[in-house]
Amino acid sequence: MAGVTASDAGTPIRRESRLSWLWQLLGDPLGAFGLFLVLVVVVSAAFADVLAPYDYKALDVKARLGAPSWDHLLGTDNLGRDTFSRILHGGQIALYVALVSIGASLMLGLILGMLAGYGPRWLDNFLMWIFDSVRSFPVIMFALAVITVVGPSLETIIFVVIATTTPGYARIARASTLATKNTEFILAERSLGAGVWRIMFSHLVPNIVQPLLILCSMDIPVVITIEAGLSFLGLGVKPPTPSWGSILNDGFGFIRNTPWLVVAGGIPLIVTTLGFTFLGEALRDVLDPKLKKDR
Amino acid sequence: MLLYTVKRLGLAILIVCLAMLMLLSAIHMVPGDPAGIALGPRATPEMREEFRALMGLDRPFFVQYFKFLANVMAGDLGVDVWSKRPVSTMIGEQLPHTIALALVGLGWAILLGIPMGCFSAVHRNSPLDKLTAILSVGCIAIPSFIVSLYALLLFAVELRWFPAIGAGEAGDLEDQFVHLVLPGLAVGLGWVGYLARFVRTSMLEVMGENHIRMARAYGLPTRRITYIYALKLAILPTVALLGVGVGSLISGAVFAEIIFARPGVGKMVVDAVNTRNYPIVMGGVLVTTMLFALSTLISDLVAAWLDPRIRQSL
Amino acid sequence: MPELLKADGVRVRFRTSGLVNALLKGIADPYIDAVMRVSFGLRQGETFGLVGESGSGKTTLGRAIIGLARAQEGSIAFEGQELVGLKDAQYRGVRRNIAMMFQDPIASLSPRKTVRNAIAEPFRIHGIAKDLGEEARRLLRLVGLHEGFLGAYPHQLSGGQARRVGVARALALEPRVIIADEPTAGLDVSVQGEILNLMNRLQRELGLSYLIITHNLPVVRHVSDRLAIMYLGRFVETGATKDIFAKPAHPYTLGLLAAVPEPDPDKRRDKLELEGEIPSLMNRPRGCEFHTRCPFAQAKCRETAPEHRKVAEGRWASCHYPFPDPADARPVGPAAA
Amino acid sequence: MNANGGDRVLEVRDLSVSFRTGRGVVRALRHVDMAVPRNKIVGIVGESGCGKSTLINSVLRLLAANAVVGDSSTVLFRGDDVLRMNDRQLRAMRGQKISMVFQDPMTALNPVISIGTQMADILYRLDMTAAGKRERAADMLAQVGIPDPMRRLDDYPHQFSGGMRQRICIAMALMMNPALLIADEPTTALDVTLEAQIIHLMKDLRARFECSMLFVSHNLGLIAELCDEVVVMYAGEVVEQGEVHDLFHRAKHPYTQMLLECDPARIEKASRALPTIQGSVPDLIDLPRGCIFGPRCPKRYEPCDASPPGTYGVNAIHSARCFQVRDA
Repeated sequence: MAGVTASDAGTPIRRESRLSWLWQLLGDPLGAFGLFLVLVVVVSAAFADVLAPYDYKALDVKARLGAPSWDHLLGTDNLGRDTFSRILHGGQIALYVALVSIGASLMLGLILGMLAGYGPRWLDNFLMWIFDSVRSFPVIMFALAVITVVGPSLETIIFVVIATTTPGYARIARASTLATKNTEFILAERSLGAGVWRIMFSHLVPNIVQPLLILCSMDIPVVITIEAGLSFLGLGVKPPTPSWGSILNDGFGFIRNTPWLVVAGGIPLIVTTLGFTFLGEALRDVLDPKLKKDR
Repeated sequence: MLLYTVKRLGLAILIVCLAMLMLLSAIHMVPGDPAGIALGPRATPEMREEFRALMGLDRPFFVQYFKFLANVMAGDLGVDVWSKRPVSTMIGEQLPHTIALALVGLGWAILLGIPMGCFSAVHRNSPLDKLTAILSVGCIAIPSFIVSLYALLLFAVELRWFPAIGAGEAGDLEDQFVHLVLPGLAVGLGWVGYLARFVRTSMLEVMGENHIRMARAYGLPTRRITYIYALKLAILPTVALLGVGVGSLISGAVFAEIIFARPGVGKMVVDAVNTRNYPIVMGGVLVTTMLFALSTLISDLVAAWLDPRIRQSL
Repeated sequence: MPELLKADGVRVRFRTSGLVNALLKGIADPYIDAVMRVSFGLRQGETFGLVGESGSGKTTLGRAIIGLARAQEGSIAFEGQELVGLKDAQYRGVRRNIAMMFQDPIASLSPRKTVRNAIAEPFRIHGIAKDLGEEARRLLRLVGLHEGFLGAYPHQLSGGQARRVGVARALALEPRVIIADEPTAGLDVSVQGEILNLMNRLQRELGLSYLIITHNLPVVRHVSDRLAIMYLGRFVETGATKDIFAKPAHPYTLGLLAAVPEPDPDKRRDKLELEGEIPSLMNRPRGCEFHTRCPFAQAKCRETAPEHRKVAEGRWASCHYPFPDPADARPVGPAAA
Repeated sequence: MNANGGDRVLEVRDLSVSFRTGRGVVRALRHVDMAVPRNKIVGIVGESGCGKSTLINSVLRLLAANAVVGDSSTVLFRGDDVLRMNDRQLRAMRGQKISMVFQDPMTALNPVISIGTQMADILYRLDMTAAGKRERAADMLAQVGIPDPMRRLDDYPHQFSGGMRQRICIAMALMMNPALLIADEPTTALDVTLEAQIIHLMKDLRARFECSMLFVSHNLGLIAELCDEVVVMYAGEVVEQGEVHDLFHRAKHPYTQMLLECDPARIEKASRALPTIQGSVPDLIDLPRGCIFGPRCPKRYEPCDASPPGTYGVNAIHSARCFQVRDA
């Protein structure tokens, strides 16, 4: 048939590399620095058993409250345990809590948020009411109330974190769902006869999950802070399991005479939270097209 | 505006009611004797009996709930399990310290954060903007209790610029204020960074809008464009955010009160958790939650009032 | 000729505010009528144009036909099968026969799916097992795009290319009717012609019927056989395209045609036909809803609403005083020149 | 004062603008020459990507940060080069001597500042009392057909409809009695009956305010309706310009001819086979060697592929960038 090939049909297609975002990330000094810190933390936690010079439980009363030295890089605590070894193992706890609870919050928040955004109006109102109520507790206060009832433990912390962070994810998922569900491509899908589940999982999720993933990377330091904070109050993981918070708690009592315990206990927290936050900020700048132009 | 106020107020009340329901049902959700759970293993059978009567645990749950609601409304939060003092009185003694701490923290955040954000947005991509970005992201990232601990270590223990512990002499406002500077900064630092980032982003967003281009095309002075045309719009989400800030400041206050050995609701609640004093925990959590709800309500209403699009809708 | 698609007294209402809001504001009726009891028929192989300004309800009517908006009253029948009141699952079969093209060519493609997946999507939805790659290539050829586009993402396409992909996807299930919402929106004049020619060729080859929703009068004059002019959710005039352009019966049609500027500097207008703005759907005028802007309005127009009645062979208008005869109507638009 | 400064409000000479992007340098405007004579309305017409917006942004110096303006380019506004003005001079020019009406009236007004304040702010340079400024603003609103203007000054933009907002924008543009008004597709976002009203208003105001206008549109009908002179742009170049009747009836450049042919509003008889322009707009990063329109031109012959054509005069007020005009 004559004239089948259209005039504007021949424009070459621009192809973009799928990994271009990674290069952009590494090109951002702060992003690269954040990634480096995160890698340091993750590797040291993963290989804590190999890297730790001492058993983190081993008591050595003679060497208690020792200053940093070649034997004990970061000194020892009031029971003579090696602080460096305890910090390495503390990293495992911190990352474990962060991964488990954020993974669960992400899934739960995504599902509840999509239900609120795509479902009937009453369900939306009801879910939003619950989210707002949970969010109206200051996090630490909520944690304290729960701990009073069920007692301090790792599981309690994970529960508290899931309960307090899920509404954040759900709200973002809901907002993106609301913004997406009346776009033309979703209407086009519906006009083709696609069912609710197909629209939700094949078309909504890929388009709304990105801001949630960015939020995840921003939330990891927040969760690690909550865990360490509760352990600092003596309401987190039970001794002798090391946590960065409990190391700080141990050191707090001796802050006037042997401050290095507090200093050493704080460093891994600062490194981790800075690393994840820088990485998260850089990721958001790279991935969020709305903010891209502002760079 | 009236319609909006009524709706927003109704929502705030509903939220607080639901929060109370969650709090009360917490001790019922865990299997076992609620009194035993609330008071811990150290409690004697008499004490448990007394606690049950006190909380009305023998009555049906919803009766308890509405009784509880009624009591709260009348200002009755129950009594301390151990000392038998009314919880409301105890909180009344501690609350001003916590509020003062949160306000000083918020003050730091507003005083430093908003100008920092504006500056960054105006001088976008300059070296100083990048420096502010690193500083503010750093402020957000570092946990407030680490800031408290290091601040205590540096300024109070090593440099001795500020007093280390306590709230200062009662009645001596200057002394009390001096005692607030360090904890206030520790509590507010994260929010300094957060506000700076937030203001920068919303300013940049507004600066990219069409009406700002139009104001430029009309040759209005840059200052007027930035501080009236752009800021008036960019400040709206910031104002709404400030209320949410109070919640996280209260959380931060818990640590600051313990680290700087200050009186306050946070310290009281943590002590109560350790002694399994459930009425105090519940009262403390409830009051801070209400405080949080109130602050978000106020900031939402102020933001709405500043926005003619909402203000003029009835 | 029998009508393939027949709408009769279709009414679509939307809730404007929540129940609580309505109560607080004291609104008795928190609904608006986006489409107000309209009737028309679409014949096999025909192109029917729905023309109106924004808020006229033309898009809502199109969406009601394909089941994206719910018609509260009236009937929409496809080959005798009633569509109003069908559940979503029951609608699936209908959607193989009626396809829709949306206004924004790029935004109506899922941003994270390639052209190949976008075109294969209808087959997947309806569980039609075919060689999807081969089908996608065939459909692309049909709309004049080469195979290199299969792996492209929507944001890599130009408006015209994305519009072609939209046409290919609409054609996938071999529908009988295509509803095209502003098929030339956002396209340059030179590309616009190509898309219209493509749609025209496909209509001839495949025997399609089109329902074209547009505000573009110069375009609709060339492509549609019959027209309905919409105002505030109602049909104010219906009839054959060439007749309407030659001698509008309704004052609104006249005003609409006169508002289109003519690309000839010798034919400048010195008079304005229509003043004022379209009233809000929340606040419909009494009587004839056009009387607030009608230069010919009389006492009766402010009191009673006119019916959509036959004014000539094949012509209907909602006006108490329609322009009676070709001789009386002033010539407007290029068609009459 | 410049020799031509007397009768030309705006004169663009050899304007070239490029944008540095990740993919390469986009040569958005190349050697553009055009002028707006005093008390005339000049229309710029072209399809998307032809450089209309870049041209007006250059005139107002509102270009994005990655833009590079050619060394030999000048934009003379009443004899002064806009491209070489400092910030103070620019601000003195914008709004006072040149003003602008934007495409989308829904986003062009600040939503949290009242109309009256926004209008009075434009008069900040004048030594007037606040009440005087308000009165002037109300007077302008009345001129553009806003009923009850004094009372409406305290209203906010969301309280006006789209058509009303565009009227307000026009009123703002005329507040300082500018020498040049730039209108960037001012009716694209409006319905056809409102479009007709706004065009009618602009004609009306033109008779009352002595003001030159640069009117940008992709709609040939509006250009024919309103303009005295027309500039046709294609892919960053001015391909043809001339007096409006001359250009519409005796177009010389093949692109202009085809553009006019394509317009469905100009095709007298209803037709299902509409004319089109073969091929597509060239990539502005990688330009063809010869004439920019060459690859799509049905009348192409040898000279077209070798080098880009210059601008050749058809008559005193009509010129085209085409070898056929030279060879004619």
